[in-house]
Amino acid sequence: MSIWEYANPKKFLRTTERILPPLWLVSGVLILGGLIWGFFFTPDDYRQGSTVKIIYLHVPAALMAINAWFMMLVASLIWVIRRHHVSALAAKAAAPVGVVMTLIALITGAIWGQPMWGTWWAWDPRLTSFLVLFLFYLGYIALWEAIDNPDTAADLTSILCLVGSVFAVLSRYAVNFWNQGLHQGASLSLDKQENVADVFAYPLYACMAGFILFFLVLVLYRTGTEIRLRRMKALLARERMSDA
Amino acid sequence: MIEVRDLGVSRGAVPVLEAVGFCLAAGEALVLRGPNGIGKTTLLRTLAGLQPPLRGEIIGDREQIAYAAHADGLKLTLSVEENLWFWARVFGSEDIAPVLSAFNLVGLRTRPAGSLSAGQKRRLSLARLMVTGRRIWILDEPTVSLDTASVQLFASAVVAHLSAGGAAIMATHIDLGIDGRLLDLAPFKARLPALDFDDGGFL
Amino acid sequence: MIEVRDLGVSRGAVPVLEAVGFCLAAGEALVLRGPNGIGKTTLLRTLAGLQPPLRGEIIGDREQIAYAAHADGLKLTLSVEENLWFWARVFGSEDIAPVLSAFNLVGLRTRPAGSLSAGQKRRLSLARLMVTGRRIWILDEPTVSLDTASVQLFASAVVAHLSAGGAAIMATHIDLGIDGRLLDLAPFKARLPALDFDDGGFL
Amino acid sequence: MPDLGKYADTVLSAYGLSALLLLGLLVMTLRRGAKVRAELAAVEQRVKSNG
Amino acid sequence: MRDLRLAFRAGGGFGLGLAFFLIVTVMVPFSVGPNSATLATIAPGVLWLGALLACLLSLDRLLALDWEDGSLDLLATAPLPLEGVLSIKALAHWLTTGLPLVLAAPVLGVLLNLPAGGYLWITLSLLIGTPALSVIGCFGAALTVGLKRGGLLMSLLVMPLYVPTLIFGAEVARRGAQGMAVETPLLMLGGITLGSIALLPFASAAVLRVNLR
Amino acid sequence: MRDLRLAFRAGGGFGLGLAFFLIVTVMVPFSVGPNSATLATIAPGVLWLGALLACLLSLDRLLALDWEDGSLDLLATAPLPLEGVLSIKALAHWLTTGLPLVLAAPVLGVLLNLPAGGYLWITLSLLIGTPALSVIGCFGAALTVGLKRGGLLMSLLVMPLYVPTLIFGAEVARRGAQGMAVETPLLMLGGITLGSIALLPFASAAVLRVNLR
Ligand code: HEM
Ligand SMILES: Nc1ncnc2c1ncn2[C@@H]1O[C@H](COP(=O)(O)OP(=O)(O)OP(=O)(O)O)[C@@H](O)[C@H]1O
Ligand SMILES: Nc1ncnc2c1ncn2[C@@H]1O[C@H](COP(=O)(O)OP(=O)(O)OP(=O)(O)O)[C@@H](O)[C@H]1O
Ligand SMILES: [Mg+2]
Ligand SMILES: [Mg+2]
Repeated sequence: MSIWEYANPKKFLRTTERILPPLWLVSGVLILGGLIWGFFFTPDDYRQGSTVKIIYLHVPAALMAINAWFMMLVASLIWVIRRHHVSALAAKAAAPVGVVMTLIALITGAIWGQPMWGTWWAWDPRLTSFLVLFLFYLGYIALWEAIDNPDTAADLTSILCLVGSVFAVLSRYAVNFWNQGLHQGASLSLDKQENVADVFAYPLYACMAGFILFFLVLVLYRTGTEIRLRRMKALLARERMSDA
Repeated sequence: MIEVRDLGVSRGAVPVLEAVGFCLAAGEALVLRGPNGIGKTTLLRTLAGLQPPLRGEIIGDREQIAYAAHADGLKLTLSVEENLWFWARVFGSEDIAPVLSAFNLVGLRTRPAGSLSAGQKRRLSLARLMVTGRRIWILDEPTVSLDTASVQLFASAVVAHLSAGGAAIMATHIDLGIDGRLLDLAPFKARLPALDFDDGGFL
Repeated sequence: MIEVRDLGVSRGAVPVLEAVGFCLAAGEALVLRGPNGIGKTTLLRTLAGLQPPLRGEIIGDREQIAYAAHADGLKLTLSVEENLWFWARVFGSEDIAPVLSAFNLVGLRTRPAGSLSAGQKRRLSLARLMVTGRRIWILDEPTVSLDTASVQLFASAVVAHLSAGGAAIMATHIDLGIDGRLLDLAPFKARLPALDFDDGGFL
Repeated sequence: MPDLGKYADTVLSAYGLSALLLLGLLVMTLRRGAKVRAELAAVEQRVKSNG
Repeated sequence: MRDLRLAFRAGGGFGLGLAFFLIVTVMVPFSVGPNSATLATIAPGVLWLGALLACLLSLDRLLALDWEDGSLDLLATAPLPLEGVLSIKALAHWLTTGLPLVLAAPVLGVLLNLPAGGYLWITLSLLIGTPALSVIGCFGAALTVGLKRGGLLMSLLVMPLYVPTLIFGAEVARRGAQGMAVETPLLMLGGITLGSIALLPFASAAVLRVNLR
Repeated sequence: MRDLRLAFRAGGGFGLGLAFFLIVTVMVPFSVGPNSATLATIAPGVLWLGALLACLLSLDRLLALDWEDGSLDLLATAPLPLEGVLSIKALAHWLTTGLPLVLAAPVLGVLLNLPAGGYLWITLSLLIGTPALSVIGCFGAALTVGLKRGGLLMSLLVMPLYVPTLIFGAEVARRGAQGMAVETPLLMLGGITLGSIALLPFASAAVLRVNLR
């Protein structure tokens, strides 16, 4: 049995119906658990004080903001190559989640920046590329909304996603070249010696896992909604045909 | 020259016609009939390759097709000659003089297309077909706005085209006096798709 | 309702028709005939007040005229209803329901005008006339793209309008089955103006 | 409640705004899902009964 | 060819882009203040921004007119690859909008106290960069042709795509004006332009085919 | 009233102005460079310029649509003074374009490192100044209604008329941001706005009557 069987809408609905409830539960426990752990039971950082607690929201959100776009890119490719409707609809379903993640990363970052850097906003490369990513999300969603015919919309948005990804990477290099940053580099890399202290790291892992799962659950659920919406459109069009 | 088998066409994701089939040899004309909104334009656009068929197949050389739509597709600020020359160059033709005279456009040669009357514009847009040099003409209501004399001009252009081994498919609501096969599209109206709660037609 | 005396009209500074005269009472229809480019559109535009006459006069209430041109004049992105409502509001009408049903547009009500077929668009643009509530209809080739059933719809709309005391002037190349007076414009074609080197007609 | 020191406003507003956004997204997703589900059921019912 | 002739004849696009460029640059000293040091600092950036806005504004005529009068359908069935047609359209857009901006930039630079070393670089960077703006814009226009409120949507879609070109282009001009090394951004700018010209017409054509069907 | 409703329903103008404002302000750092001191210096000017351009771009829908569909003729023969009609049109333009800009300006100020003292003054100066932009724009629109390529011509005509408003408005914002005294330019700005609102509708109506003949 191949994974493509889940590209069948009915099969997809049936499967998600079964697996979603436990997933909701696990993602909720992980997020809430991680955040409570991080908020209540971790010490303050000696330099950043209590603001370090923002990391439990900021980093997972930033992670998912990028990965959501990446997932949309993969789904778009699948639609372009194999034309599975579910994958186009999954890309559509993921975009608003991605926007919210981007917004959370931007907002928590801006709030964090005020005490740390003394400014809400700086044209740091990482911040800037997130702003650009936000604009890409807006354009992508607006294009979906503007087109009536769902297949046309899927085709156009997927090509926009492909082209947009290339330009997003280009922008990333451009802003890197353009300005050196204030923002810290990755501190959770495997090969580096000085990772963040474990007290901060474990709740952070929990939150990251929670955000990933939460994203997954939301996207699966929303894809189901989009599938139903399409079926409804098809039925209504059919009804109109019988009227005419 | 062109053969159509079991063709289904759709517009805006709604099936419009189904199981259309015909076969057209060189020298033949096919006239599509049917009430407004039955799907003549949609069928012609599909034949011209502007949209993919829902099902079925179209056998024939796409590269031999010239399409004339409802809209005239003229650049109003260019002159009659310039409009024709543009399309002549696009299709690699060398000469527009015979076309100008065939559609009685010689006197209007240097006028900007925007200053032509509706029927004169239509003549110009039909003249465009002849400069393409293509053998299958696909015409969507070609005689709109034409007076009786111009309809005659057009009919004789079509007859000449057919006798030179061309073919034509056209949709029209009025009688043109071209003897071609009639195809009434009303019987091919797409029926409701079978209600399919199983996998295939779920969306 | 409208009277025209010794009217001369011009297009692009070139005189097109001259010495046209007629008088139309309530309940009457006038059908303009003539080959392409003779000046039907130009005459109708002048009557509608869109361009000034070259000479002569038009006696009648401008405010009672509704004009439908070659082009449909629809906003393609608005729905059928929205298109009609817009004009209804502009002309102060209250209700579009009877118009929708008179032109068989009820089923298409919510569709964007851009997704209609050519004939359906034409029906919509004719429906626009009825919501204006004006008494003199000026129609330029109203039945273009319409199938026979829709032409019937249109003809009966005109007849109803006439019997309600309206009037209509229309240009067309085909026979509509409306009995109105025919006016062939060919005899009114503008002759070359006498070359006049005295002051009067110098420019 | 842990002592957040002088950064209390900062941390709390970050958590508050994020929670608002996440909850908003969740609520909208669920509400729209339920609505579409109900509408589809109604349409499906109607279509089945009309043939 | 016809596009070129048309663009010149219709004229609108031609003049509009240039006029807008002029307006932006002339208004800048009024809004930012007449301090010539400040003006000199921002001059290269302002010129690039003005050029970008002028391009963006003239985009919606790129395909919309052809779509409305039906000639886009005819072009799609013509024996030319749609990619080629769109490339030519982008070229026509560049010749009527981009090129005049390139030529006007040094003149307007005077108004903004552009440092003497900057003229060469602003001209060069615009010359290299504006073709990318036209090609990318053509993609945006193809995406939104025939849509309700297409103009607004197109601006929104095209803007993030313009970011890398703008950054590198303005960087070249700025560094050039300050006498710094410009090789890297110049190479990147050239790379973006060449890449866009080579690849984007395929995306535009694919998108346009979808929109026409 | 009807204009307001139509403007909101058609929506285009509303979104377009705001989107354009956003585009201009976001693109400025990309073109001028990320140096926050420079950005802070030019922030008030950029915000004013962006607002002005956004106004300018949304002007050509102010009367053109009504002209095309003939409702301008009807309005001119309606039992309302044309001056009143035009004032209402300008008001509708301000509510759909100017007011959103005023509200968005502080948010976008953050992106440009606007100094803390500047937020109040940029908002205030825009609030006072944008009505003048709408009224003056309405005059420009009335002058060019029905002309071929009216949009281009209008931009050119309106631009010099906008200069005093822009100078005083940006001056208020700039001085405010630097903590200097703002009374004089603020008074002048208010004077220009009041004067325009009181007098220009008469000029617009006169011009429009000529154009409708
Ligand atoms: C609006 C502004 C900001 C944005 C868009 C942003 C974006 C990001 C992104 C994308 C990451 C993920 C990096 C990765 O996973 O490698 C990240 C991580 C991080 N950010 Fe921010 N950031 C912002 C502001 C700030 C501020 C003001 C601070 C604190 C001074 C901060 C501290 C951090 C930290 C500590 C990490 C974790 C780095 C790591 O361990 O990988 N960020 N941010
Ligand atoms: N986007 C769309 N969504 C749904 N239906 C559509 C769409 N576009 C067109 N249609 C419908 O498809 C049908 C076929 O249209 P088509 O233009 O092919 O008709 P036609 O036979 O050419 O009619 P006419 O004689 O009026 O030109 C029409 O009923 C039309 O309303
Ligand atoms: N700008 C112009 N300069 C010169 N002649 C013009 C101009 N505009 C139109 N004409 C000519 O005026 C004449 C009248 O045109 P009009 O559109 O009134 O014709 P019509 O009778 O409506 O024709 P049709 O039946 O084709 O619609 C035509 O011969 C046309 O070529
Ligand atoms: Mg048709
Ligand atoms: Mg005519």
